[in-house]
Amino acid sequence: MEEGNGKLTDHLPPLLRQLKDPLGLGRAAQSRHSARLVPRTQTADKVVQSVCPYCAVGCGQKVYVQDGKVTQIEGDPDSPISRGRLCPKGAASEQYVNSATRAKKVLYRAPYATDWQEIPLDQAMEMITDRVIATREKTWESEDDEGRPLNRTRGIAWLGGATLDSEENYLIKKLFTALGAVQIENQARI
Amino acid sequence: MSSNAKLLTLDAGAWPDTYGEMAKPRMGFFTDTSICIGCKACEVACKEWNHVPEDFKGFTGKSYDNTLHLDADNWRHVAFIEQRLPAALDGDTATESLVQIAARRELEEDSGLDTLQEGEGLRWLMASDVCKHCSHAACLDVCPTGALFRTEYGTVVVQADICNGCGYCVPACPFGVLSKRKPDGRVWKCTLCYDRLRDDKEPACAQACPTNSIQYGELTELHERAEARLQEMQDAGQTSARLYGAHPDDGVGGFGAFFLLLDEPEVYGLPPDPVVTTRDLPGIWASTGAAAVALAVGIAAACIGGRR
Amino acid sequence: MSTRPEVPSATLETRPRRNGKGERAMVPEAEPRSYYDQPVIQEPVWTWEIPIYFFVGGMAGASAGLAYMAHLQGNNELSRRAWAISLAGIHVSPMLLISDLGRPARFLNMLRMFKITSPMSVGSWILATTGGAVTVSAAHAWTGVFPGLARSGRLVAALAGMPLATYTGALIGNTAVPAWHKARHFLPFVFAGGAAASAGAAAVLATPGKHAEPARRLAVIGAALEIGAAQGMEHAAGFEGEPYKKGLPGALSKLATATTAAGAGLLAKGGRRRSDRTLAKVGAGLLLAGAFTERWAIFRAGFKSASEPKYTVGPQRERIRKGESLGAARMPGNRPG
Amino acid sequence: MPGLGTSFGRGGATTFQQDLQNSDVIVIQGSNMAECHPVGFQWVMEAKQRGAKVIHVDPRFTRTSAMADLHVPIRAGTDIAFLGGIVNYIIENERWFDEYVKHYTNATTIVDEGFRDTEDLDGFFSGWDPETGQYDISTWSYAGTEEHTAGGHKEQGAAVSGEQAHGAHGMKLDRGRPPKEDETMQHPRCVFQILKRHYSRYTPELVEEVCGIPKETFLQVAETLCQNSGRERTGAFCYAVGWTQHTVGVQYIRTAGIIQLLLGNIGRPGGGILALRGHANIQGSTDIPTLFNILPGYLPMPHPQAGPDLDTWVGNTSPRTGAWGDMRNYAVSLLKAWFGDAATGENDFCFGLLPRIDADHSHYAAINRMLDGKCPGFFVVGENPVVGSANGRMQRFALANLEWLVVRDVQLIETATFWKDSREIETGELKTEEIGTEVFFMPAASHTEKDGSFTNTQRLLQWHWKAVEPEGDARSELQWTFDLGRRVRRKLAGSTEPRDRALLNLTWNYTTQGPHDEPDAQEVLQEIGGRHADGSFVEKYQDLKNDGSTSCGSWIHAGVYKGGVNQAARKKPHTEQNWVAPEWGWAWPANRHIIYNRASADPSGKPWSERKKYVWWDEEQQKWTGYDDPDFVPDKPPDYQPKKNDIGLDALRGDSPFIIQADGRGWLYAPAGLMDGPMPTHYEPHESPATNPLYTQQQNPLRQRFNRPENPYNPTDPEPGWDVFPYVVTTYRLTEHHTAGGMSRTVPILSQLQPELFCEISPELAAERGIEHGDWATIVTSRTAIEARANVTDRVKPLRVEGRTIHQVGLPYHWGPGGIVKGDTANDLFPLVLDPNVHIQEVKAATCDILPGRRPRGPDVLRLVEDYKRRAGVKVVGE
Repeated sequence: MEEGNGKLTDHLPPLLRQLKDPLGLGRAAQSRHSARLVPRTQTADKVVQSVCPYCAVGCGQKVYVQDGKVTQIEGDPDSPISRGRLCPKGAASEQYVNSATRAKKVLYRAPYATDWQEIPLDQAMEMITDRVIATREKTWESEDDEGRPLNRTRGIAWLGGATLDSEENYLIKKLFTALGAVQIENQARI
Repeated sequence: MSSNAKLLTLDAGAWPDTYGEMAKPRMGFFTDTSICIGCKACEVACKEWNHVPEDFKGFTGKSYDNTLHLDADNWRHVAFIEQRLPAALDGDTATESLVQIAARRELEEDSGLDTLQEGEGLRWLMASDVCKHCSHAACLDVCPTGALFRTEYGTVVVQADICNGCGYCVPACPFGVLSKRKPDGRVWKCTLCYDRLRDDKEPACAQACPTNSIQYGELTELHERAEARLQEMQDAGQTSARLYGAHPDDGVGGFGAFFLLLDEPEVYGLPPDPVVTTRDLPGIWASTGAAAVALAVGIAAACIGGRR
Repeated sequence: MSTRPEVPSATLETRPRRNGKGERAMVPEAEPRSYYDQPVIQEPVWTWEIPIYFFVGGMAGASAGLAYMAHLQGNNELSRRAWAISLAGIHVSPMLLISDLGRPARFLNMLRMFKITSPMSVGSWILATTGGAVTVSAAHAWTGVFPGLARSGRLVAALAGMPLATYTGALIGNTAVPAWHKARHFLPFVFAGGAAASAGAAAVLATPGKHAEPARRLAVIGAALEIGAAQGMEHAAGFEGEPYKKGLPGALSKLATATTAAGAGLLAKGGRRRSDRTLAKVGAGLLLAGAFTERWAIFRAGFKSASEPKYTVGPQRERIRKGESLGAARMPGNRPG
Repeated sequence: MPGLGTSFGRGGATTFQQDLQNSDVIVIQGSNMAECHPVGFQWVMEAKQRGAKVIHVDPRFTRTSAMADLHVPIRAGTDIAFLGGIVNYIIENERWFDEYVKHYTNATTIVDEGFRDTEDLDGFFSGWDPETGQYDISTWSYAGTEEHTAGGHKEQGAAVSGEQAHGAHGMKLDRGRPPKEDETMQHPRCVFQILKRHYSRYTPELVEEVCGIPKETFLQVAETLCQNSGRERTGAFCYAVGWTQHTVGVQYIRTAGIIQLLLGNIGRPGGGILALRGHANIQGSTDIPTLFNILPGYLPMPHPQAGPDLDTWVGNTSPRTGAWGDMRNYAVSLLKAWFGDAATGENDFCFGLLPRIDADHSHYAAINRMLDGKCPGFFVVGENPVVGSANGRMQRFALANLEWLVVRDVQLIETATFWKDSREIETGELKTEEIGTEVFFMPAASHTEKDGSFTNTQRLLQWHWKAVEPEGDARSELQWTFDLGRRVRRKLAGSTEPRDRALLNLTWNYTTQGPHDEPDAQEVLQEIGGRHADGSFVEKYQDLKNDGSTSCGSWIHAGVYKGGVNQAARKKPHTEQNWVAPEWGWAWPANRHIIYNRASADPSGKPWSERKKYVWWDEEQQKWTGYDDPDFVPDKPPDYQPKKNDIGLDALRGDSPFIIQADGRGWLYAPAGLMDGPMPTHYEPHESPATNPLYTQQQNPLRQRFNRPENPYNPTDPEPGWDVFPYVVTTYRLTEHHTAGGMSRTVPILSQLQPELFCEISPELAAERGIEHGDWATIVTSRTAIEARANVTDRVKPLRVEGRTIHQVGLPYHWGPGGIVKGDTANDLFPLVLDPNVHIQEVKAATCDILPGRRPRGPDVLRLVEDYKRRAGVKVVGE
């Protein structure tokens, strides 16, 4: 395309270019912007290979990034499973990650409160940590009525979605098992 | 009408002639509706890539179609048609005996081409519609500003930096593809992902299509593929299949984006015999000129007549 | 499996129309098939400015011609007034057109190219030309400035004025709107007639009677042409012409014909005798109203025609059935599909 | 899924999506594949264009049916009758793959003489204990194996699940062979004959009566399956939650397993059973579970009855033979990964520190404890139970009864906002000012904002790289969990409490990176993949030791980091490798794409046919070879015979493809591992408009019920009042939305495509109830009433069942009070009643009534439901 842009004729007004395109249906009508058009995927800062977060087909995705923002997500033609194709949900991934309604701040609702309040992330983590420790202590079961060890609490339940990474599930199972919290469940059942 | 023919060839001349060595092979779509699963990935991928705004129509009750028609905010549209079928699935074979039909069904199933639920006499047609990128495009012809033009790929594109929203292309299109976007004021339609083509990338809809119902490529090659597919289905006894827009002798000189349909075009909301309105333009200009002369004569008569 | 139970009409929505039944009827259907009755083509997006422009622009064009002829005949009273009317119309027109644009600031793009395939492009150049020429001519007629320019200006204005009055017929005739496209050969004549009638009528209203004779005759001639062409059009448009006869557009067009006829009648008998002059002015008013209403009727008929799939599909399917066209869908062996 | 686990050994799809292109027939049942897995469906279309027949068995005519050669409308909840009919057809017409069945399945095994079938006991197997409502399964065992075939199983009650009961617990077999066999399959107590008797009444006529499927249509399906199986041809089954979400869900899958074993379709190209998971990492979150009853790699969670120490536990929960024979290696390696140096041979590798389970601790059990005020704290992470779980009203009451709730998600979902926008606020049952629950909402990172791996529906781990940093307070679960762990450990540092020992011994020092102190996800994957003492990475699970010299977070993932390479992150284009594409990601186990693939060769190791060759024995090289990694000991010859006292894989013969099973065979009959029977039996759904024509026992006797006021059940035929709820209601998903909607109702483009909740009903039902297409309809159960737009369509057909017409109502369940497009929640209609093996709720078949018009507002809706309950005489225990 580029060498084309250099052409003198491209800089003439369309009316004059019509000398070579009498009906003015083709190149004479092309605007300068159109002549220089390139896809944003070509000008992206980087592209990373990813996997669709929706169903478990596991379609390959290519995520294009410009100025620290995701600008396009499309199918990865290299994937042997999806061969570059995506369903409507996968194709909407960019809107999903850039959603205007996406939550960005920690919210806290006090008991009996009628509305949210924003609190700092660190404070929230501290509060949660305290509640985990207190609830665990309060509801600990060291052994069953036959005196056999239980080492557990049923005062804390955990329910996870199946869109978490395996590495995340691993740390969660590891931590909560060590905490003695046995009521660990996920979407796989539901 | 030789003058029309001349006009049309000139029209076609916009591509490749005006691009000289910069001309590319003519690119297009072949949409094989017999393998469309109606997932609407094409609609979404298109909106994502081209930043086409949402367009809420609510629950329309028209099968699974909540988009209804192509327009400025919907450049791909998937039609859904639920049909109860008589024993014979198309009119011209309506005289078949049940035995003949059963035999044909067997043939179809073995060939793996069957997409019909004869057992229940029910079929659910799905088809992804798009701008046809006509060989003789009325929108392109009537655009006064040159916002619409034929690209080096032979496709028809609206240039947003030129369009002034005069709206002439809207009623000119025999398929009702273009419309004005409010409050933007300009008209919009499928560009066949003009920018992606510049980087040898498939248009967004074609790349997304899970079953490859939307096929992108050089038009000549797509035509061969489509003919083969049609023959395949014909041999398999699936006689309702037909190609739509694959013939250069139709009213718009053939489509750059053509289809394989399983019923008459109007069932999908498509015109059965679309004609580029400018095919009749020479005649129209003649009448216009004649009318102008008539007006002049009338004025002259009115004035000169007074002398007597 | 071939017979279907009777189902409530509610279910019909879930499958496309076919005499309300799913089966393929064996006889050609009265109602063409469609996709849930969705229109096939888009309704035009033009708003109220456009029919007004058709009227004003036509009047301006015809007035330029009238002014030129009157000038040649030394009827300066009439000529000067006709130039003024033309001037007014020729300057209102672009305002109307610009206000209809989606991006008014870009109105100059109308002259970015010259496209013979686009009546609107051609029309824009005609309007621009006429505009300039009429301005010069009118200015000279009233103030006597630049006589040299005006000499050629008058001719140009008169020549460009004629197509200015008729190209709008080509403009809408050159669309996929069935009612308009089918009427393409008549529309320019209807508009020419309307232009003549309104130009004449306007001049009659503006000009002292003894000088207004040519205008009066022009108005009558125009009215005759307008009515005749409109009748011919409605006849020739056949099925696609239905919207001209039915509904609001139909009513408007009948009203237009009546008004125009009445106006023409009054003008025809009015005139020479001083006492008839008021009648003549009433007639002129009626003619203006009629010419405007006719434009409006034709404009609305186009919308109606676009909004119903039967007007688009019916005639096309008929062409195929009659073997006049193969259509765009082909079964193997190039059989129409 | 235990349905797969107990039949073949592993709880994962036996094949991979691309392999569907090799199928000669594909039966899609309990799945709407084209709509819910459109991109995977391309492989069905590939097969179709190669001439394969595609059959879709589903209550509704869906976008999948539109592409199928044959759509078979079925009454929701009757799949076992249909599939059992196919089993019967295969046996009656002698269509089974004899050589495959004799060598590769347990058809020849002779079963304990104490065993009695449901055919003998009117709907019960032997061992039924009405007191406990459980089976004592000792009589189900192979004849001649020790009494407690199932280890501690019989006391474990509802706690045991298929995964936990992996393989036959403690089954002691010498040379991996059952003590008593009959090669001729004629012995009356051999599995084959038992199977034959069990299904003899599942005739085409019965199928027609129960499922509403015309005899001819059924025979067409059965015959098509048989025609397309054998040496030259193969067929595949695809299923999803349309099979699992029933009170007999596991047994649905078992029945398909039996069919595929009889037809010789497991372990072969174009064959198999493909479980279609609905979420990016469902498979992964079962393999490396966030589930109460298993540890990574399907190791069972310790149970008091399973023994106090490591060895007793291993002895009680694993066989000596087959891959599970080495369970101690896997367990010790896991404990080393978790407790590092603190885990030593002396202290039993900290086994004693692990918490014990002794009941059902699943989500629904926990919900009940919340309602009883016994569970004050709840974490909900990337999940929206008030929309996605059965009986949403009960879910919301539970949340309102918590002390604290932590919700992590990318959007402010209904589970986080229940205290102000739930329907119970509208009805006045809950008042915001009276809800004491403290709620923390924490924004989460999306898949583009973190490194990590998803395990897709075919056991394939695929790595996704971080593209951008999460904004604001948004964090990945990896970062959040690590941070929470650090904080808790800091606060408890120095504690001498025994209960804190596990926590303080935990290896919890991952290197962090980036602005948010993100742990390195690859480092976690390395821990999962396994290391030798010297820190080098293990190659395969056979490398794992039981002396603490290896550590491995999940034995089935052993080798995922072999050679120091992140195998899951391999992205070699498919165009540059063979069709199996072994260099794209990494499939557990050992990057095998079709598992049990030794069965793709005949007993002597030769391919069954040229057309279906996949893995075979190479005489020259004396090793197994082929297109895929052999799921077998690489150099074990086909004629290998184990020696006495061999254990583990050595104890299995050279013609035993199912190497996870104690006997190396595919299980037509499951002597252990399932709560509700060794063979699938047709039971009606918990709520049904039809009676069970086979047995007096109407429903699965072990189905898990929750009798409490919040969870009333509709009467079921033949109980009086059942006809107040005369219609079948079933839920499903649409292509345009995702599960509970958190990831789709918040996306404008998707919301536009399917903006409103609708119900799909037949024209006949619409006429019967006076409902107009496009208008509103109200669906009522004894739980609640919801409103939906009526989508009246021929795609839903009335069925003739037991001489009556049965209407079905279809409901997509994506909507809730939040998001861009809002609507009532379909799951609110359904009761809590679960499959006993996996505690999955039955939301694919219940009963309802449907009325024209919108539902009443506010408290009036309660009155409507009360009126229905009164008319139906709904009894609620505990009220």
